[in-house]
Amino acid sequence: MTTSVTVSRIRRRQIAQLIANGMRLDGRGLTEYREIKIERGLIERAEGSAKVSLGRTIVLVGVKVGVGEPYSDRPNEGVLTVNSELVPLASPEFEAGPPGEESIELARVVDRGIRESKSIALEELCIIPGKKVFIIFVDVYVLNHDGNLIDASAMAALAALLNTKIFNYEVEDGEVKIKPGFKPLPVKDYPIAVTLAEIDGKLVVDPWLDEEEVMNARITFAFDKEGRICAIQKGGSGFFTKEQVLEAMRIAREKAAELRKLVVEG
Amino acid sequence: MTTSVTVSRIRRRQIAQLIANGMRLDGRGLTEYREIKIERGLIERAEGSAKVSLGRTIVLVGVKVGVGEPYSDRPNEGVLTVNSELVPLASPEFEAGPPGEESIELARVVDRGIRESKSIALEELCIIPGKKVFIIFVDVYVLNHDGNLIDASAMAALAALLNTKIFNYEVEDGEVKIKPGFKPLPVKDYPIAVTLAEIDGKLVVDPWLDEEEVMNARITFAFDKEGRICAIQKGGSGFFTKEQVLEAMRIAREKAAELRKLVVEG
Amino acid sequence: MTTSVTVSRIRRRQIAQLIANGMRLDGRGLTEYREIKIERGLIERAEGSAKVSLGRTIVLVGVKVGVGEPYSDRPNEGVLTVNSELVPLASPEFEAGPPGEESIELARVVDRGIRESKSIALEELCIIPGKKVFIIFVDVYVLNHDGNLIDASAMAALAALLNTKIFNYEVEDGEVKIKPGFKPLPVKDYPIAVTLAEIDGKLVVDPWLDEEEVMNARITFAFDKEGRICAIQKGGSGFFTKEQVLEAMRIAREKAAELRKLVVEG
Amino acid sequence: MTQRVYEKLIDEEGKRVDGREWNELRPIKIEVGVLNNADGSAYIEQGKNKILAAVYGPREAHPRHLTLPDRALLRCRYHMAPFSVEERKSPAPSRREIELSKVIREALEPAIFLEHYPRTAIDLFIEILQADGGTRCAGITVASLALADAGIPMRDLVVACAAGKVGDRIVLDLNDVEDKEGEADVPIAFMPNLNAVTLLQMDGTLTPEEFEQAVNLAIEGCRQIYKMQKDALKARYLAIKKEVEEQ
Amino acid sequence: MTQRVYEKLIDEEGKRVDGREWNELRPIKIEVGVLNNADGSAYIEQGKNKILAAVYGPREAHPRHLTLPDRALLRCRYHMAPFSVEERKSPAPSRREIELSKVIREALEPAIFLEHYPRTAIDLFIEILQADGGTRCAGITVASLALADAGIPMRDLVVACAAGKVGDRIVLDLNDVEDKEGEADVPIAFMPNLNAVTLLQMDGTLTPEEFEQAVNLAIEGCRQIYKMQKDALKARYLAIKKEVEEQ
Amino acid sequence: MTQRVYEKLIDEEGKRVDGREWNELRPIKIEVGVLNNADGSAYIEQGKNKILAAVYGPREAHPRHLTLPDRALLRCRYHMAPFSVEERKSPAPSRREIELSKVIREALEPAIFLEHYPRTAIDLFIEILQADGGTRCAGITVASLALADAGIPMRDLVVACAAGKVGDRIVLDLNDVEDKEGEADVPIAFMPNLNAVTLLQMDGTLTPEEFEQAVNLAIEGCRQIYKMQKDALKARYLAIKKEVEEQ
Repeated sequence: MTTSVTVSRIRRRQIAQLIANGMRLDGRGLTEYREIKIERGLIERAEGSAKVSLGRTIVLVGVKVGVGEPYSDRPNEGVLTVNSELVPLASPEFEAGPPGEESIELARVVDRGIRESKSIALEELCIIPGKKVFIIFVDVYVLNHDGNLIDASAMAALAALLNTKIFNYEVEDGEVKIKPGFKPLPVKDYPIAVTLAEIDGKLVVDPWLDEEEVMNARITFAFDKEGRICAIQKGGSGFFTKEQVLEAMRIAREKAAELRKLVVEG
Repeated sequence: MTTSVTVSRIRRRQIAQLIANGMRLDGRGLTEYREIKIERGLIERAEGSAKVSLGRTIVLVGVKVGVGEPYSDRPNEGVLTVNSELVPLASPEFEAGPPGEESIELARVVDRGIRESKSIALEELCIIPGKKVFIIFVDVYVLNHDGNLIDASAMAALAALLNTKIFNYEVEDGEVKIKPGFKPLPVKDYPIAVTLAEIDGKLVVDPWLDEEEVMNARITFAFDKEGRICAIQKGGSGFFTKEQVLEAMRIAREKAAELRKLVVEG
Repeated sequence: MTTSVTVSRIRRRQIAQLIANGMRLDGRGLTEYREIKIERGLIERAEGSAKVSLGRTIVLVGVKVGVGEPYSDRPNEGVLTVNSELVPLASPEFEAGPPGEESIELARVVDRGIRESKSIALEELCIIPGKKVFIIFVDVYVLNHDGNLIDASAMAALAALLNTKIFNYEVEDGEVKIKPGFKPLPVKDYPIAVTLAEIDGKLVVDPWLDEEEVMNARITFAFDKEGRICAIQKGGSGFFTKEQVLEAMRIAREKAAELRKLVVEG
Repeated sequence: MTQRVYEKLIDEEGKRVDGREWNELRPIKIEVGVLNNADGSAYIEQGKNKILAAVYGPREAHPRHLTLPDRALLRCRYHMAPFSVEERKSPAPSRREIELSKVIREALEPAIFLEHYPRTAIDLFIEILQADGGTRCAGITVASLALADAGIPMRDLVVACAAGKVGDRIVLDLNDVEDKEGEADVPIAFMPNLNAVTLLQMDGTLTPEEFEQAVNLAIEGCRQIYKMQKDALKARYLAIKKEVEEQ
Repeated sequence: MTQRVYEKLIDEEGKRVDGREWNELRPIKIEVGVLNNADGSAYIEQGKNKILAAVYGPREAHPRHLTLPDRALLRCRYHMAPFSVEERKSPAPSRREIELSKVIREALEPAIFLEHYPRTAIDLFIEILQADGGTRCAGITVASLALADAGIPMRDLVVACAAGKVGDRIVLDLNDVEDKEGEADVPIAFMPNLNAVTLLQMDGTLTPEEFEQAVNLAIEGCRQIYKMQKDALKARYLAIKKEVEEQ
Repeated sequence: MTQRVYEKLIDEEGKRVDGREWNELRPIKIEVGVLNNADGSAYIEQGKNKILAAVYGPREAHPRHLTLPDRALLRCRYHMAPFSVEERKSPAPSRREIELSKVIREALEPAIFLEHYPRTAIDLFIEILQADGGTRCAGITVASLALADAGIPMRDLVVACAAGKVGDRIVLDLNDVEDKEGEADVPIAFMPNLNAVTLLQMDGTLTPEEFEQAVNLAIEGCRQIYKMQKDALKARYLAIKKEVEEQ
């Protein structure tokens, strides 16, 4: 225990000193992402799926489509529900059990980006108004945690939604009958999240786990395809100056456009 | 820890000795309540509310009115549900989480007084028999715990019910439509709970926290407006003699009449 | 603690040595059950009940019959649900709280025997297809744990099902009206579970608690009335050779026929 | 579902729905020492109530920081079997069961010399196998025998019985129908030697005079059951003595 | 159920649904030291928001292995009373409440000298008694006063306020209707002396330019509330002083 | 929802729904060492099953009093991803998952020299990413490789495979349709070098003769998969060797 704390202090100093000089321990530039790999449709049993590797961080997202009741205040809209599991095989820190605050925050930030950008045309997912609508379950499954779960999860969620199919149906006497064939889920916008960490006064994008342990705080901006901000989340027990916030927003906007190409155009 | 136990022993002896002589550490007589303050209607968003201070004990009760299904064995009656939360800001002893036995007992004793006195005319709260009735949620929220939560909560609940309004409605094709305006909740009786503690063979009303720590046992009597007993609860790990029980009942009946005036007439 | 471990080691050696010589500490032969007592119908409020004593192991099973919705993929069948509680008065090892893995395994093995043998004619328990069916709740209540809970529970469950009655009814306008009188639950098969433990290379039936602590592994076979296997469960952190598995199956089949007479013919 | 509805809870001759007089207890059967693993146990039938109680302890408790430096921690679980009532009960403890566990514990605590066993726990489990009104009282009566059977030193046995108001009469030991249809129910736990009321609750409404009558009647019922408790303990003692002598 | 529907969130004269100008805060009332048992406490009304905060600690924490060797553990619970919102809220913590508890804790942590109290816990409880939009911001504002009232040393008070976009205008301090019907909401927590943004979130959509305006406006709002925080602390200090002198 | 219904599980030519012979395994792909954080990990595809296993430990366990003085505590969680099955599965562990976690742990325990690591825990996580019948068997097969990859000393690899009865034939390695529509399923875990059956369960009905056939067939399947396990381990060993040499 003592040793590991000591090592971590040395490493912490090393990471911070490098960043002060515009460099990173893994050789990246300050605004450079780790290598991104996207695999689509690998869970055939799910209506949509994608696996994103961000360096050694691996996130699998599966989308299931069900039928259920709409919210009473939105009788003509489908329902989107985003859930995340920090599966204990992904990190020695993760534990089995009901989702903790970190997992809930992750799911809610991914949800916010999709919802606020109106990415899914929920109004096209109504089957019988007030009674039956499609429910889109987006399940974020973290398989290996090496930092920046938000960006990897948001990318994987978008990639999975983009290959999600919903079954054809007809309504007969108030019952939903499934018909052969599928059509794609109506995805209208492509929200992308970009996270920056503040370390020793500098901003770096896509922090890996060691940087997350060193950082003062992180901030995530999600952008829609028009370059409008559609979600923000500051995390961590430090702070940003107002000027850092605005600088982070500008960097994030640029990176979001780059990442969107990767995810959407594949 | 040791110190506090010692102090508590000295204080315990002091409290008990005074009571043996018919006096109390805070200057009250044995059958005297602490100062009672009642504020009504302070939560505008709730259909009814009241805050009761009993000395330094503070209880806030909010009443929400919803629409739901009746119990299957009472298809023509509204539903009353009393819940209590020992909010952790009220005492260093309270913890967040699902309600413990103390909280459940508190809610159930308050509930019993209201229910057994038939305080709320539940039969007037049926909207569509067997399908839709009004649900009256009484939420007891303890904000500062300085003893005798039962009496303060029962008073606050009654005061809150007395200013509860239910919305006008009409039924159209089995659907409930809300119409403008409100009418008062039909409150027919005014149950009042009075708690006595047994300390060194003497009975005292309205024990404060220090007395609760010293007492052998407590007993609560609730009375309806006719002076009939409508709920009893003995608590604590000591006992009462039969004669003490009857004496406590007589004292409680007298005090209940006094308190009722405060709560009902304001 | 130390003492008890020591004693247990001596006892362990003693139990194993005896078994190696074809004997058991409580005087039984290797394939001999403890004394079995069955009391039927002792919980009048339940639609069916039975208490089985297997030596000092006591299991009470109550069967309640309710009305509810069928599973959506089996709209014309009643529902069987088996639950087990290792009530904390049965053993110093049992704790109050939600069922643990041992309790869940017990319930699921008992369930499997009943279900796979098609013991209950679930298709006769449909009231209104897709809407209302009988639900058969089998609650296994362990009252004293002295080993081999599976066999005792399976016997008690079967005995309880055999004296379960379901009320007469008629359907009027989609509502179920109860009519006077009862008929027996349609029980078509009589699954019996037999458990063997492996201790020092030998197989013994009906292990008591001390033997369970010593055993390498246990295996349960359930048989239907035709002598076909209808459930198997290996338990414990040891293993069986393939030959032991087959030998155990043959012994179990023979014992099952004996036990079935006791339970069915009473 | 199959519950009869009674037109009158007291008939013209003053008899109750089960034929009892106003001051008559239901038939009671008590047995002490019925379970093998528990340190103490007992079983009671009172009317159609069938209740088991078992005691483990004094024993070590986890987590340790919950134990008390100057006395034993008494823990109590009142629990109903899913099949004990008309409609199947979920096994998860209800709010009612949690409240009853608390008041039953507080009804027994005054009887036990907890100070003899600091830093330990005494666990008491009451299982309602069949419920027929008055389970908390019968539960206390049988639990106090389980404690005695476990050899835990007590000031007196605690015995419990309810009185109540049914069809305008104050009656003893209400059964399920009387409890549900009657006007009031007053369960009382009592230690006869100490004139100590250790549990007192009430549902329904009563005038002060009716309440006093009910208290007196319930305590009278307690005294009768107290004798049966003692007899059951004696029977257990004789059985053990015989067992020992035969060895 | 009884919620009005507004046709326009900004009227012809540029007034908002509650009559405010675009850059106007709702009426705010703050009181420090309102609860007796807590080590520190405060109360705020902002519009119809009614929020209590209380602090216990630094104090011992269980289980011990959760404490930190080099600083205090800050724990925070943001919780809504069941009656605080239009439709009764279940008392169990929702996912929203769990997220807000986390971001509020992270908004306050940068202000506290946690390293002064290793191996202890500081517990912060925020109770929303009535909710009217912007509860997380008002909750942070009042929580930071409760911390100060508990005598916990801080780098600066944390103050919070939202700006957002409503009816195409960037406006300050959104109320419930504006929050639900408006285009975007940007809550910000700020330490004025350190130019430190300690919480920043956003719902809705904004262009970068709108976002910058919103940030500037929210921080302006924070500075105004900051003055009220200081006044409330001063009032509390004077009250205590008077109390002490009178003794 | 989109599941096909099969008229015959075995066609006129004796072929199964997916074209296999009665004694033919589904295609299997195994990879060892696929996750970075875990101490050991492996991945298997068997038919459409896609399963990950990871091992952490031997490591410290909390709470301490759960550890064992004479050996490591093996903990096992078998868990299905919500999207792994036809209808979305709630993430909370089902009774089925709890039972399978237990029998899988008991299938692996006989293989591990737990006594080498007293007072520690070995945590095994099996995640079913996609389920296609026989997940417990494939889960055991892949878990035992993850244990080996973590360097945990074992008596033998545990390998598992089911046989069953489908359309009146005893067949090997049932897929999802055969599992649901067939007459019986007999999953078996086996250590070939020790002739040790470490898991055995059965659903459905079989005569003693059919059972014996099924056991023999399943063990035959185990032996085939065992070879693939060894090959996968060897491939992992060679990859590591290469990596080390290149450094």
